[in-house]
Amino acid sequence: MLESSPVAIELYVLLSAVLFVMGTLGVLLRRNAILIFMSIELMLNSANLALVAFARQWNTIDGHLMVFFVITVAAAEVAVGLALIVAIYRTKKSISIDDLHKFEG
Amino acid sequence: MENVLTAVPLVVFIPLAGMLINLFFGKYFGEFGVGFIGVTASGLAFVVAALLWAGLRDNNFEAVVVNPPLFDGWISIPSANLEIPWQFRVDTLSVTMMLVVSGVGTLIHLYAVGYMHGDPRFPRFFVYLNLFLVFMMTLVTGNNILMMFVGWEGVGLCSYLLIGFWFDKSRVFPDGVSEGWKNSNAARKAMIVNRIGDFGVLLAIFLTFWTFGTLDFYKPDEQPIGGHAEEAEEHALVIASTDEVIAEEEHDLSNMGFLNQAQVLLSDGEEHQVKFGSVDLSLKAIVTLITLLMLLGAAGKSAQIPLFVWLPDAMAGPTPVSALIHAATMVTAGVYMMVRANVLFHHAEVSSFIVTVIGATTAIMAGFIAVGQWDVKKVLAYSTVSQLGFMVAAVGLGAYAAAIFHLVTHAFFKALLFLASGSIIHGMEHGHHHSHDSHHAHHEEEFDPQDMRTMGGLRRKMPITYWTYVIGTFALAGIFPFAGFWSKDEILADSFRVFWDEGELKGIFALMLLITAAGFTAFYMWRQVSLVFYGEPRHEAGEHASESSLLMTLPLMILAVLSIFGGFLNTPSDLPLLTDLFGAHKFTDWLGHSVVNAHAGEFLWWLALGALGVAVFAIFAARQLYADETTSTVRITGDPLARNPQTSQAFALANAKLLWDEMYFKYLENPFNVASRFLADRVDWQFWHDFFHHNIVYLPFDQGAKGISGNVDKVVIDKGIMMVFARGPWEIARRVRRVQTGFVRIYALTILLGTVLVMIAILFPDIRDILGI
Amino acid sequence: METTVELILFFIVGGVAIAAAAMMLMSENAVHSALFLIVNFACVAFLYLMLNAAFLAMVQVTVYAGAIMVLFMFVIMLLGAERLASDSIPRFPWLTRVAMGLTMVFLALAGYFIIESDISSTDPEPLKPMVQVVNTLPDFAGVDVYLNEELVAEDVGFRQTSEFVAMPTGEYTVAFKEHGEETAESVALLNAASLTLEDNQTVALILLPTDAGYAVLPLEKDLETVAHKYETNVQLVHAAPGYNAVELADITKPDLEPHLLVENLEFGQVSETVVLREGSHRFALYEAGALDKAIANAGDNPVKASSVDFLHRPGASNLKGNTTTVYIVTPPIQRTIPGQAPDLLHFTNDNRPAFGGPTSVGMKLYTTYMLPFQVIALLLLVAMVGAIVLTRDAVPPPKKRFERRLANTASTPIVGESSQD
Amino acid sequence: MFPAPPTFEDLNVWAALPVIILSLWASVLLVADRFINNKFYVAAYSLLGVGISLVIALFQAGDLFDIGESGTAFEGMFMADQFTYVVNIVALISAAIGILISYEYLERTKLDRGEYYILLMFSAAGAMLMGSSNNLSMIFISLELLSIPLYILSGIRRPQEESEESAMKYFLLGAFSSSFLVYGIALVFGAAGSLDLGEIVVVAQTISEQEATQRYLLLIGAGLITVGLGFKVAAVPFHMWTPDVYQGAPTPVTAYMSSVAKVGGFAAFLRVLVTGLPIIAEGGDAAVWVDTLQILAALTLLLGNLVAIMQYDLKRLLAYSSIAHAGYILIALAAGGVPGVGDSAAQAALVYLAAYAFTNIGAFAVVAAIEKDDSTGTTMDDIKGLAVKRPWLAGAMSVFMFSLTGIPLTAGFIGKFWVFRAAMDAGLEPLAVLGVLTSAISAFYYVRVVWNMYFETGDAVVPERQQYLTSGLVITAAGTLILGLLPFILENLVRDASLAILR
Repeated sequence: MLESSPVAIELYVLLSAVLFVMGTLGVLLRRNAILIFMSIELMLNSANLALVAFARQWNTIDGHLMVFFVITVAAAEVAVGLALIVAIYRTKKSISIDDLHKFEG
Repeated sequence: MENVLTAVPLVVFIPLAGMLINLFFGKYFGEFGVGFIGVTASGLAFVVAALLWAGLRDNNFEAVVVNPPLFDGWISIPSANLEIPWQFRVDTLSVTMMLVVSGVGTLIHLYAVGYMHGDPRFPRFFVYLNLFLVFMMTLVTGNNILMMFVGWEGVGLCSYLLIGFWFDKSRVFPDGVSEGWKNSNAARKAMIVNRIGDFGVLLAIFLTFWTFGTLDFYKPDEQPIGGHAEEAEEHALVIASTDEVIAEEEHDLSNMGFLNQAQVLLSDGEEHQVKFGSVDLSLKAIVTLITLLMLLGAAGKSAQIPLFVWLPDAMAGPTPVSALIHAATMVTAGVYMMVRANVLFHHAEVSSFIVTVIGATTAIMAGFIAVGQWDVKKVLAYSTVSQLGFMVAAVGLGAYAAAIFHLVTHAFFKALLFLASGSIIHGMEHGHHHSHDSHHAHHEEEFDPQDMRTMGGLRRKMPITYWTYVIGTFALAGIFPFAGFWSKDEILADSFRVFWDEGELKGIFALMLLITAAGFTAFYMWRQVSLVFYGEPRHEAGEHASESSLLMTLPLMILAVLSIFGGFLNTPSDLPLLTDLFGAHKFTDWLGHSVVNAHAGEFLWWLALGALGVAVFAIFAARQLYADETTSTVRITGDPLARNPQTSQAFALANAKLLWDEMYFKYLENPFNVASRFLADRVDWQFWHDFFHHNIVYLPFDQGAKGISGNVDKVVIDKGIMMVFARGPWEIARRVRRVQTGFVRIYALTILLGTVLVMIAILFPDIRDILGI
Repeated sequence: METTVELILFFIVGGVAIAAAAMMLMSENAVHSALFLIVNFACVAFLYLMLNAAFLAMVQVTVYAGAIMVLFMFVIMLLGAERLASDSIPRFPWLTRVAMGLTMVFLALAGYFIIESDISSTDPEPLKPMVQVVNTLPDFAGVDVYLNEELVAEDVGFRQTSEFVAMPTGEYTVAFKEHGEETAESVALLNAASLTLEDNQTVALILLPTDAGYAVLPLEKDLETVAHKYETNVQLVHAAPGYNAVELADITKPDLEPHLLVENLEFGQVSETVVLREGSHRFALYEAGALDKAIANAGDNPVKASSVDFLHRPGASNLKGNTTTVYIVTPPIQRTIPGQAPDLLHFTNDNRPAFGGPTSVGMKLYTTYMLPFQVIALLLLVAMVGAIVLTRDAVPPPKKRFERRLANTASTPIVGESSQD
Repeated sequence: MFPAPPTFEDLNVWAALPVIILSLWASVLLVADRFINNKFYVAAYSLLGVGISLVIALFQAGDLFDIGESGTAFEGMFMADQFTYVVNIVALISAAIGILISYEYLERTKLDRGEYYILLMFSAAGAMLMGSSNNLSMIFISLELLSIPLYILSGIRRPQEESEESAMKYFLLGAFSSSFLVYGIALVFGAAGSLDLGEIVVVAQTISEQEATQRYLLLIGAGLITVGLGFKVAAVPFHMWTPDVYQGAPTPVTAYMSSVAKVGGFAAFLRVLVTGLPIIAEGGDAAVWVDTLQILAALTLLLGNLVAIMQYDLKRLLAYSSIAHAGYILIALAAGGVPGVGDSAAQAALVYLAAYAFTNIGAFAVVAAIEKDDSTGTTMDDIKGLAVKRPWLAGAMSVFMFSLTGIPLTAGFIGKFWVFRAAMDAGLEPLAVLGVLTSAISAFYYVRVVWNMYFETGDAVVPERQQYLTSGLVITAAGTLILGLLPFILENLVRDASLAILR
């Protein structure tokens, strides 16, 4: 059977929290839509890290499956999102997120 | 759901809130806003009433008494051992009344938004209407007779204010009086006549307190003795418990409301003496006296002989007022009071007899007068008097459930008829203006939009009004299967039962009079339909009349549906199909939980058929008689009944309202007027109006605010309260809106902010305690 | 916490991951950002490895760092959007401060409570013991086996094995009866009546005849060992009463000397696990010492497997990788004939897949997580459609060129008349 | 050692028949679409597929014939219970009406692409799966299956800037919030050691009974899941995307999105919070998240209703109104955390969702009907005098507005009644009172719409009558009225819907 991990699981989860927060900051602070996107990928990735760490802790493989799905969903999102960015770039010649404010109030 | 019942104060406070908002800020809102607030207040009251209904159902129909938080010791005089809390009573009877008042009230509020469109005092009208709801709800929810009386007086005040609402109409009638004067005079008349009735109620209250030591109908933890709660036999035709059963049980009188005390004391078959100083009176006599005094009050409020004279005049008020106050709700307050006190009436045979006689006589008398009226609203007014007579007679006959049932159905179809008549008047006025605009030459004759002689042929112009009016007519005339058929039949069947089973003369007396009255009802209603809707227009106004707006016709349609199906609330038990569909005696069973002596009427098919036959015959006769009139385009000069020498006398008598007014003027009103003129220096409409509106409603608020501080008034009232009530939501909305910048990053920031808030809220429950959320 | 190599590694890799993320956030050039993100992903993949998630580590590198980031790069390059246009004015200068504040609050909350929640104090969930029944009793057509009156195997025929059953840990009494017998009296209580099951244990209960009657031989199997994919485990059990000690040899290559796997196994004993290469193998069962004797006899001559006297020699069996095969020496079917050679019975179990390996993930994927797997497939389909819808303009319906050309041909003008068109 | 692969019977595939048929149908149609030039047929076939699926869902819900057993399917991933069936029905009806009202709009705005209907069907499948998820991974994946097609559909009106912008906003914020959801799922997994809701609820109870430290993980996880799903249902303060997206997306998409995303989101909300994490409370009375949800509900009610007052554009007005309606369902959700009220709260939420779906799609369909080809003509001014020009359209709109207000005899009233009753049962009277008050406020702007149609005069030009859209309108209006007049239909449907595992 698996021995318990030599590195405390909390450390992994803390690391994932730090990465998650950095991703959040990226979404909030960057204006380039592609970069916002990458930041979201970073957030998802940090959640994955937490999932894997917990899966190790509980010795169940379900966490890994969840990670697998998250990666796949991320791939799907990327496909759609990048297509959207391309489409918007064609119309507006800009991918700055601050240029999108047609609606108000 | 039981805790829903504690929400009952809302039925009073929601309209109160609506009234206050409109009172202070109505002028800022415009018609839409004012109407919206008025309708909403009324509608929310209805929602609360509906919730109460559901709550009561979940609570096994057991009555609940609720103390509103701030008012428990409303009147408290320890030295006199007098403690009168403002308690709300939720039981099946009061909830029925609440539903009718708020339900029909909401529809009428809605209608009024359309009807009062363009009136310069639009906000004030809705203030009055909501105020009326406040008092009416106080009346029906009060758990003691004094609270009921507060509501009773309040609705009187509102009635007065609303009858005289158009006190300044300048139009002058051919007889030289202005319409405004007539309106304010009508208001005054209503006030004075009602005072007489109120005097009776006040005396009844004093007597009650003296005799029983309490004014509560029932104490909070008490259920009515007898009736459903005690023995629920499967749909027993007579549910009221026998006196012997009650007499055998042990009861502690000291902690009982006066109705239960009376029930216990009167059931045990012994003679009880009550000491009035040095005079001893038997309890029976006292109860008889109390009930007679109550009858006096009911005669005032519910327009019975001899105090009915104010009601036809009260039609001077705007039509929504006529529909709400003078047809559906306020005038039934007397019936409500008597049914509430059914225990007393049940044991007071003499009073019951007198009640029956007065009710039945009123029914036939008013029905007769209605035949001779030309004013479209007057006909309906007398019809209301007549129908109230039915209800009062039902009370006298011991058919309390039937009385309330007729009250409910009557509220539906009479409100419908009044609103429809309002629609007619509106249409006629519209047509008049139209024809006025096109031909400028019509100044020679004063046009009365309410005179049926000028109408005719409106069927094609106002189809919705027409159809709903016909439905209302059928319901009122008691045509199967409209609502009125069932409720009227129950009263008739009960009167027969009283005569046949119990051998009491009042039964056959009532039966005869009421059937005749029903015949009159069908006759004058179809006379009206013929004159108003059929044939050709007899005046240019009729030619140009047009259908009213949806705001007005929608309530008509809803009420029409209710008038068609309302009767199935209380389907008799032996009908093959209908009983299966709608159940038997549903309404009576429901009411039986609070009305001790409710019992379901038997369905006598021959009697029903007979009454139906009378109604159909009367309609047929009216149709024949007025068929000629309607084909002519010339304005009718006289009624066919008047032209026929055999009936001309009777018609003249009916047209002159049996000379009641003259008698009153001579013997009652004139002296009173003289006296009050003397007292008040100048008793004209201005005084009454100024005094009531200016001094009682407006000045206290205005002066109170000014009195605190001159500037606070401007700052607090105009800016502060305006901010809270009117500008507040706008202001909040405007600020919140500004956050909605359209920038994604701000949105994401909000999400993050929300996340942090959610986490704090979920991780630190103590913070929430500190904040008191 | 002990300072171990792994801990040091964790801090190094974690530090690099954070640094890469920070660089990604701060670099002005989108391409650089993407590259830093790849570094971050690689670090996370390394952490996955440390967490025994070998399969996910590979997926992370190939799908994430590989495919997805390549897609990003591709789009950045396609749009030429390494930098935002300089004329776009930065808005909301206050946003940075507010965002930093909020995220720090978030991090403080999450971090504090993650530490507070003390995850490592919870012991990893142990695996439940598994029980399997092997019937080597020729006397019965089928047996039902009970553990503490709970039926764990029903109608197990001679030479058959039952499925694994997960049991709670604890003390058990083993009993069995012939299948089809109704009454409880027929349940023959055995000598080896008691059995202790512990967590993570996998036990094969071998029902075997003894001189005195019947016995149960609990065989604890070590299915957890991560065998090499191409290796297979073999074990021998002596379950034939009245026979001498035996030995087992591999005689796959008949011309060579038999390869001795197990020697001198007495009745009731279980051999050590022997690791073999996967593939087709032939075994032979000898009386203990028979092979030594043969070698000694043969002297210098090479001993051919075919020439040694054996007790039993089953046909070739195909041993798959990552499995455990148990050979059981059982008495011959006709026990009455004395002196007859014992029989050899064998059954095979798959080894438990490694935690975090592709097999374990795949196994779950095709059983428990079948539905999400299907839905994910739909999702990818949707994404594909979406990418097409969002980038490709609607195609005009295909024109019927062929017909038109025909039509044109029919009306192909003769030279000179074309000016009319 | 490998477990035997599950058989057909083990998977209980028949229990999930409607959603399976729908997704298969959509997949096949995706291929067939390439060969169908007239997109009318694509629309018709999608409608057929939705219809077949709907019929099966109805049969399942009504127990008319026994397709599969109730309980779980797909190895515990899929809950096949009455709740699922009702969610299926609501989602499928929304999809059917969504297709009906889309066809002519797409045609006249030159958007008629077959993928539209296919994406719509996929997102309906996502909503259905959300209602039947019994596993956090299923919740996440079906949420994405619901969302991604909606992102695409919002942007389908390319290259119009509004449409693209709304798609981008929806997408970015959606992905942002779903990463919160994933992180929340990870933390819940960390505390409970399982993704299965049935197992989580057991662990959660043990944890809360023992006051174990893992409680904190569970709490943060629940909070983050609330964020992720709260975004989907447009709960304040996660609502900011709603007005922009609703206004920018093509109107039929908005109509469909407004109902199906809420149906799916709330179904998942109920599944996770009420089924999975019902008793993470200290005292053991109400769930800890009840207070949080109360705050969210109160905020949502206030903000949605207040800001809607100021709106001029109908689509934006309806967007704020849909935020407000999320608040009412959140009331039911909060009530669901009180022990003993879980089931009735779930039923109330279902009733509200059904009523809301009908009404809201209808209201948006009216907007779609009056919208011009250049996607203008959706302001308050454009409906002035509509009652004269198009009395039936105005009538239908009035019905929807009254239903959204919650006037008796309409479906909206029934929904509000159920929700407030659930709140009362749960002892959340302040919230119920707030609900009543705000619905009074809401009447202000709803009635203003009616007022504008009936009592104002205008000369706005309205597009031609549209046959299929009209049929969709007839269905929704009739549904709104029928559900209002015969509330027992819904009552019977949801009577057996139950969520609680432990109670």
